[in-house]
Amino acid sequence: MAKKILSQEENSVLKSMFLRSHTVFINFNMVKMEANCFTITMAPAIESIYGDDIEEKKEAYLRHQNFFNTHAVALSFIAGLAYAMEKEKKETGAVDGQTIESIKAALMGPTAGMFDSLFFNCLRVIAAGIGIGLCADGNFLGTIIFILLYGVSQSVFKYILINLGYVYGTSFIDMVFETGLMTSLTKSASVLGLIMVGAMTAQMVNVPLNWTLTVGQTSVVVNDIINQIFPGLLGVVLLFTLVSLIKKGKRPTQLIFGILAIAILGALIGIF
Amino acid sequence: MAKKILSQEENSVLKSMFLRSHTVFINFNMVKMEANCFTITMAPAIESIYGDDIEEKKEAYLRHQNFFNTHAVALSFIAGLAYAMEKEKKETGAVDGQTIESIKAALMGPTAGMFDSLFFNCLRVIAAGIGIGLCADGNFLGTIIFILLYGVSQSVFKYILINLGYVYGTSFIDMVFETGLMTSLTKSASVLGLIMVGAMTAQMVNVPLNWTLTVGQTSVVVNDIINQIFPGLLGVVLLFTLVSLIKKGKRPTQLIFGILAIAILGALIGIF
Amino acid sequence: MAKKILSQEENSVLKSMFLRSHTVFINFNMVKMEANCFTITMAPAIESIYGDDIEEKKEAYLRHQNFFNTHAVALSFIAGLAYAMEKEKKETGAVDGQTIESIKAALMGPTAGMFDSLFFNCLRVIAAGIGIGLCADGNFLGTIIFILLYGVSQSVFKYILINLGYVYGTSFIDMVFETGLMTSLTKSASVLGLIMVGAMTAQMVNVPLNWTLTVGQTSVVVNDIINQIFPGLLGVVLLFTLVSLIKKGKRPTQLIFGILAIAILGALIGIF
Amino acid sequence: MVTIALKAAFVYYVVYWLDTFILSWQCLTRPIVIAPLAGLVMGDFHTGIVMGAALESIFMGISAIGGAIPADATTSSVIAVAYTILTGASIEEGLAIAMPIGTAMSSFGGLLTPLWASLAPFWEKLAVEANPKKFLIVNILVSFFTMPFVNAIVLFFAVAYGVEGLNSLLASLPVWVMTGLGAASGMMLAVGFAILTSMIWSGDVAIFFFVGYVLVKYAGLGTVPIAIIGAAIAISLFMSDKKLSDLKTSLTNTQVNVNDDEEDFF
Amino acid sequence: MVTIALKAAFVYYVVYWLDTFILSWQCLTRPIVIAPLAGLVMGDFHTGIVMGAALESIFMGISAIGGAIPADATTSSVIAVAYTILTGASIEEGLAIAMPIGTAMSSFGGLLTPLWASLAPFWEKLAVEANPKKFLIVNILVSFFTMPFVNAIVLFFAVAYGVEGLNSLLASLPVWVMTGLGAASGMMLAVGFAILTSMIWSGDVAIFFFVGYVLVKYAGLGTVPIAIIGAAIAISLFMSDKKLSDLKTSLTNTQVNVNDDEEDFF
Amino acid sequence: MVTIALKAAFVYYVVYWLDTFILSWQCLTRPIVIAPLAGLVMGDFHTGIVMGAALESIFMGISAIGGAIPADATTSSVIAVAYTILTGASIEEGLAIAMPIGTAMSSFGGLLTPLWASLAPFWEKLAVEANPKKFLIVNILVSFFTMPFVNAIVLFFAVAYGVEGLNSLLASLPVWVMTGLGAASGMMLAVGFAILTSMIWSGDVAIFFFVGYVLVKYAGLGTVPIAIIGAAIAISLFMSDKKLSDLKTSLTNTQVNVNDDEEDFF
Ligand SMILES: OC[C@H]1O[C@H](O)[C@@H](O)[C@@H](O)[C@@H]1O
Ligand SMILES: OC[C@H]1O[C@H](O)[C@@H](O)[C@@H](O)[C@@H]1O
Ligand SMILES: OC[C@H]1O[C@H](O)[C@@H](O)[C@@H](O)[C@@H]1O
Repeated sequence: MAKKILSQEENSVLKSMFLRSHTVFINFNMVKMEANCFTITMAPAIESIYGDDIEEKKEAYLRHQNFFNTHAVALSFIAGLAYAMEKEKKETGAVDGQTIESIKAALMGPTAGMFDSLFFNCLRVIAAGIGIGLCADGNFLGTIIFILLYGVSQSVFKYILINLGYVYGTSFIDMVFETGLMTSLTKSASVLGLIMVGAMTAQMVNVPLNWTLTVGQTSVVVNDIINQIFPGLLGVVLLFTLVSLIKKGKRPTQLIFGILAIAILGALIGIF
Repeated sequence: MAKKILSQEENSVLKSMFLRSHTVFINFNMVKMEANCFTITMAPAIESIYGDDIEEKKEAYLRHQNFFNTHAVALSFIAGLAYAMEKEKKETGAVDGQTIESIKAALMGPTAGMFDSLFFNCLRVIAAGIGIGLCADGNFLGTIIFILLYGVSQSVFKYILINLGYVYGTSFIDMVFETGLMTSLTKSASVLGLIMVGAMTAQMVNVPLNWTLTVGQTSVVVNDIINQIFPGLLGVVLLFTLVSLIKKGKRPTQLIFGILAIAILGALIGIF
Repeated sequence: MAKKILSQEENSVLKSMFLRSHTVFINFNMVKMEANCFTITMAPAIESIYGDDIEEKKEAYLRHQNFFNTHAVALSFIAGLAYAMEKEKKETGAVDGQTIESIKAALMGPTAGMFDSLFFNCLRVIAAGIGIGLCADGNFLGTIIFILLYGVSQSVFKYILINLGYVYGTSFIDMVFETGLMTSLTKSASVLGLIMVGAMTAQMVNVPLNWTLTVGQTSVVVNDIINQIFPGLLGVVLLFTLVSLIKKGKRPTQLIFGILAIAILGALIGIF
Repeated sequence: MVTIALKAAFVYYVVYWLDTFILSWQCLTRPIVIAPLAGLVMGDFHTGIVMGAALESIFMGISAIGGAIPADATTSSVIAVAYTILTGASIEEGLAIAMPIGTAMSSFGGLLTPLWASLAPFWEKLAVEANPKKFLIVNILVSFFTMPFVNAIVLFFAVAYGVEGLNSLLASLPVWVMTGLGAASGMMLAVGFAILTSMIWSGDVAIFFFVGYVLVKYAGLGTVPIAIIGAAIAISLFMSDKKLSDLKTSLTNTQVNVNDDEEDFF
Repeated sequence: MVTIALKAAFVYYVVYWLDTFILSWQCLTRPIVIAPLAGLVMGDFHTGIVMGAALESIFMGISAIGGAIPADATTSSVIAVAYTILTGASIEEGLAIAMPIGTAMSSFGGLLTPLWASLAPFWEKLAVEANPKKFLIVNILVSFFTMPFVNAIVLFFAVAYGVEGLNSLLASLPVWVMTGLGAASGMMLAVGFAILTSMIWSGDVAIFFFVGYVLVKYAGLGTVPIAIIGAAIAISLFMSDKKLSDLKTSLTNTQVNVNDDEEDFF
Repeated sequence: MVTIALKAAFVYYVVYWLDTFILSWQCLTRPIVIAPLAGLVMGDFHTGIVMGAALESIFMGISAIGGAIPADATTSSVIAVAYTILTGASIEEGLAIAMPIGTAMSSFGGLLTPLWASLAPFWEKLAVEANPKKFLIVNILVSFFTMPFVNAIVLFFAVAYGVEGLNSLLASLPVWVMTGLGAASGMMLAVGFAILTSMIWSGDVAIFFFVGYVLVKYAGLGTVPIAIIGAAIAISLFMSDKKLSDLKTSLTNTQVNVNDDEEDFF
């Protein structure tokens, strides 16, 4: 996997992506989290790769509108990698959309954990520590040092990592393509992706049923019973209900408002 | 895996199996647990499938006399599945006895956990709650409602699940057979079966050695030492001793009385 | 895997190895632990197998100078096995050095656990219990009985196990060789070896960073932050730094004195 | 007294025995069903119903999962009702004796566990005869004389001669007999697993027995997660074999085609 | 009062909004940055700086990882500074109100969570238009009116009419609305995962979803060890496929050679 | 005093050194063996035997597994016996000093750990010379001057000039030297593992290093369950390769047959 020399176009795409990757929290929401930023970040790459092919572009944009969540700096790395994969997809057909999805899904959880502690819990605390010392004496330099140490250095890391993701990604994919094992890579990536989605579902999806069934003289906490069958069963059921609705062509809008309606209704009748 | 339309004979076998599957606890014992019920339940299937082939029938009866334990309702599902597998075994030779064993072994533990909490811990408590309210006022309707909600509905589920097990099982096995992968299925089923038998051995087999070796001024709790080497080692040793005795042709009778004798003798000399 | 009848040379090699295997703790150190004893124990085997082939001998001696640690009695078993593998390596080329390494690495941890509790925590305590009773009355027989029960019986087990390891190892390797799957065995052994080295690294390697970064009014325990990223990260980083230095041709001497220098310097400036 | 005791034993026996054959397990034998029926037979239906409600509440939480039953709800319900009707005691007094009796009865039941276990080989022999009608009938006949029968007798004496009798009966056995029987039951389970193991055992997958074992003993997992992990392993192995067989098929076909081509060629 | 409130809302709004576009996340919005700026705008730079140091210390430990924020450091910093400057209270008094306000603001922010979530389909639709310029612009425009906007308004009223106003506003909503909204947010996450799942799902590897699931729920592992175990599985599957494909290649080549030889032969 | 001290050092030295070569590890060096021998040499066999019993009881529970030794049973046994014989103190008094001395001696031993570790490269060089006789002899010669030798000297001074001497010796070292040496020992272990790793490392299976790692650090498993799980993985990989090689063999044979047939055909 030799280091690739980047063309001028690639360089300018990466630079634009780097700038855009700062919008991590633009219109952040609980459904897609950082998806908007990811779409915005990928736009230069998608435009450069797919040019006029409007159908493929639509697909690509849809792909990068999916749920995404990780630390701001890690996002740049994954975006660089996604650029490499999209390029491979177009040029050689070696990668397909599902592989890209799976790899993104697999990388979110672990990078979030690592980068959160590296930057948010470590670098930030150190930078704040230094800044606080100065500010407590009324010295505005404390603020400036904080911004330099924390904000600017995160930016620098974003820059380095978006390039790293692209370069590393390309050569990895080239290697796989040469050996003609793309389907296997897709399948393996799906396995890893599914494991991670399963893990994240277990950690994050939560159906907060708060329903005590009182019949006669006994009362049953329904959620306890359900969790005894399989912990978090309701979340799993919810997820697969949604999956089957999506496969039946339901739009996310409908799902979201459905959930909202059920939640508020449920709260009204007292089961949440 | 299309839904199969059942023949009249199949229907009547399933109905008879359903009725017989109620005897879950008939002559229940710690060695085979629900094996007698399973044999009784399988009898119509075995008779219908193997007809006059007395040797195969004997084998089949022996197979379904093995240790079996799960919740009463889950038993019906597994019996339906076993019917499908026995049929396949006879008609196409696609399934063999070991596969049937492995699949049964693999399904016991998890179904017990799920159905116990579903029916025994949940439905029963709800039914009792309603019944108690009425009975407390001296109203016998409480008892009747309890029987309907708990007993009758369990019966209904048994009926549904025995059919489901048969239909689902047949089409699954057909699919495997067409692709000529029966040996692989057997091996995979054995792997799952062995994992579950290992897990159940760890959970249930217990050699309650209670022997403190006092020599000179020190005393050693022998069981603690043994469990330090490998937790539950004695249980594993016991199991594999039994396995090797079985392979040497020893009859279960001998094993059971042997264990009984050792246990009582051990208790007499104070090591249990 | 039929039992092999050992030739006279094999017998005399095994006997000499048995005697030498008593030196478990000769020049024991934290870097290689029992490596010296292992080298000494393997010497008769290596000499008998490789005869005049000085290059192969050097390789073999280097191989058995690697980190080694397990219980004294288990060491004999592994040495017997290693003899069998070295022989196979020379005679049929079926085994390579990496396989031998992997299998040794895989066996250390589990055998240490089992034999420590069997001999050190159990047999020793029993022997001491009996001995103490007699010695307390001023009877020197207590000491003699202790030596017989503990020391001599460990020697006897060493003798039995070194032979067992050789015979069992030979027949296992023969089987694999007949099926022509040696590369697969090597790879599988590497997998197991790596899992165990990873596990032992996690358990034993420890970079005791004790560095509290105090900036302004806040202080950060650096090690806590690092372990939040990945528990024991420093140990892993240290290990792979060393691996890459070894691959670059650095000698162990340099590594060890480097570590010593860093540790003392670190302690001086207060980060350990 | 003896009449009431007889009636109590009778209603217990019939209901428990029936429970083995109709509806589903542990339905008719629950206090809320059997206590009213006992009351009916002994002549005080109302007391039976009301006590059934209370007894069900008491025994509701005592679960009987996995084969171990900490207290016998059925016998103690019948005894409690009989005691109340017999002595004219208050319902509360009747309830008070239910739990200690239940515990005694269940430890007495535990005593007999090895006895039923020792029948296992008999059943196996019978099954192998491949005579399902006989197997069913003998099962039914034997079921007349097992647990419900023994319990009914004990119950009769308990009601007729008091709870002390029961306790002293248990106490008269040497301790080591009870200990030995208790030890036997945990070990007898191994027979069933051993038969199972010997059927599905094969050298190359044997290690998986221990995988299941250590996931319970060291990682502390239960059967549900182990089944899922095990299924993933089994499916992966199956899929890998499937790929191999697909490859084989495709290569064999190619070869045939090669030959076909050659034949065409000539 | 209203002027200060306006200024406070303004500085909050501008800084929070900027934070979305430059440097990196949660830098400008940290108390140590925003408090001095708020002080500057409201005419007491020194107080702003000193309070920034103290507020940063208070909020440093409150982490905002994984999408949940227990207390809103940014709004409360601005309010605390405004309050101190406005009322001439001591810095200590100003700090005292920071945390309760932060908690109130963050629970108010939580209220709106489902609102932003409900925009998700809108964004998706917009993205699929494949008009990146439009997507970016609309995002920027909408970002004018989301979190920072709403918070700025609340902040304005909080400063202008006091903290009681804020509390009573929250209290005026029926409890079930807040409960429902809270419940919705945990469930809405499932939509994103469902889309993801439906894209990478396939029957033969489906079980691995549950492997990941049980490793979290039963074995209590986090995403890092699960990713490592998952990677080992994925790599093993990949390598096994690679071996298969190597074999295929080698066999096909052999066959070709066989044919070649034969052709030579003729 | 000095004579007794010399005798004590001598008996300690001989027995400890012998323990490296005969019987098996930690047999002759146990209190129950060495204390009687020390007593014998110092002229009071009976005291030695009786103290041996007591010292063995004291040190029995202190295990020395995995390379770490919390208290040195051997030196303290000899010192305790010498002290008792020397001062005519009661056995109880003799025993009282055993444990503090043992701890001091073992922390002194810890000090030297890096010294022995620094010999590792020397041993490796020597081993590679492929001269086993020389390797053995140098090992034996060096073993004269390592642990037992150093300990014997310390022991001599401890008996001759009291325990305080030992303590003040330890106290005279700067703290950072001891800390640094302590830190080094945990890190030096990595050298052995690194050599091992570099020998069995290969890119496609590298991830399994981390599987073992996380099973310890996150799942909290020990080496036994990990070895079982690892064995299952290794066996599965091996079996899958075996199937592949079987397939290859069978296909190659078929091909040969095909060719054979064709040859027959012509
Ligand atoms: O945990 C990953 C990521 O989750 C959310 O997006 C936010 O809480 C970020 O601060 C965090 O970095
Ligand atoms: O746990 C499965 C199963 O085990 C035993 O057979 C009984 O305790 C049943 O009640 C239970 O359903
Ligand atoms: O734990 C294995 C092994 O480790 C070290 O080598 C020593 O502590 C031995 O006593 C022990 O048997």
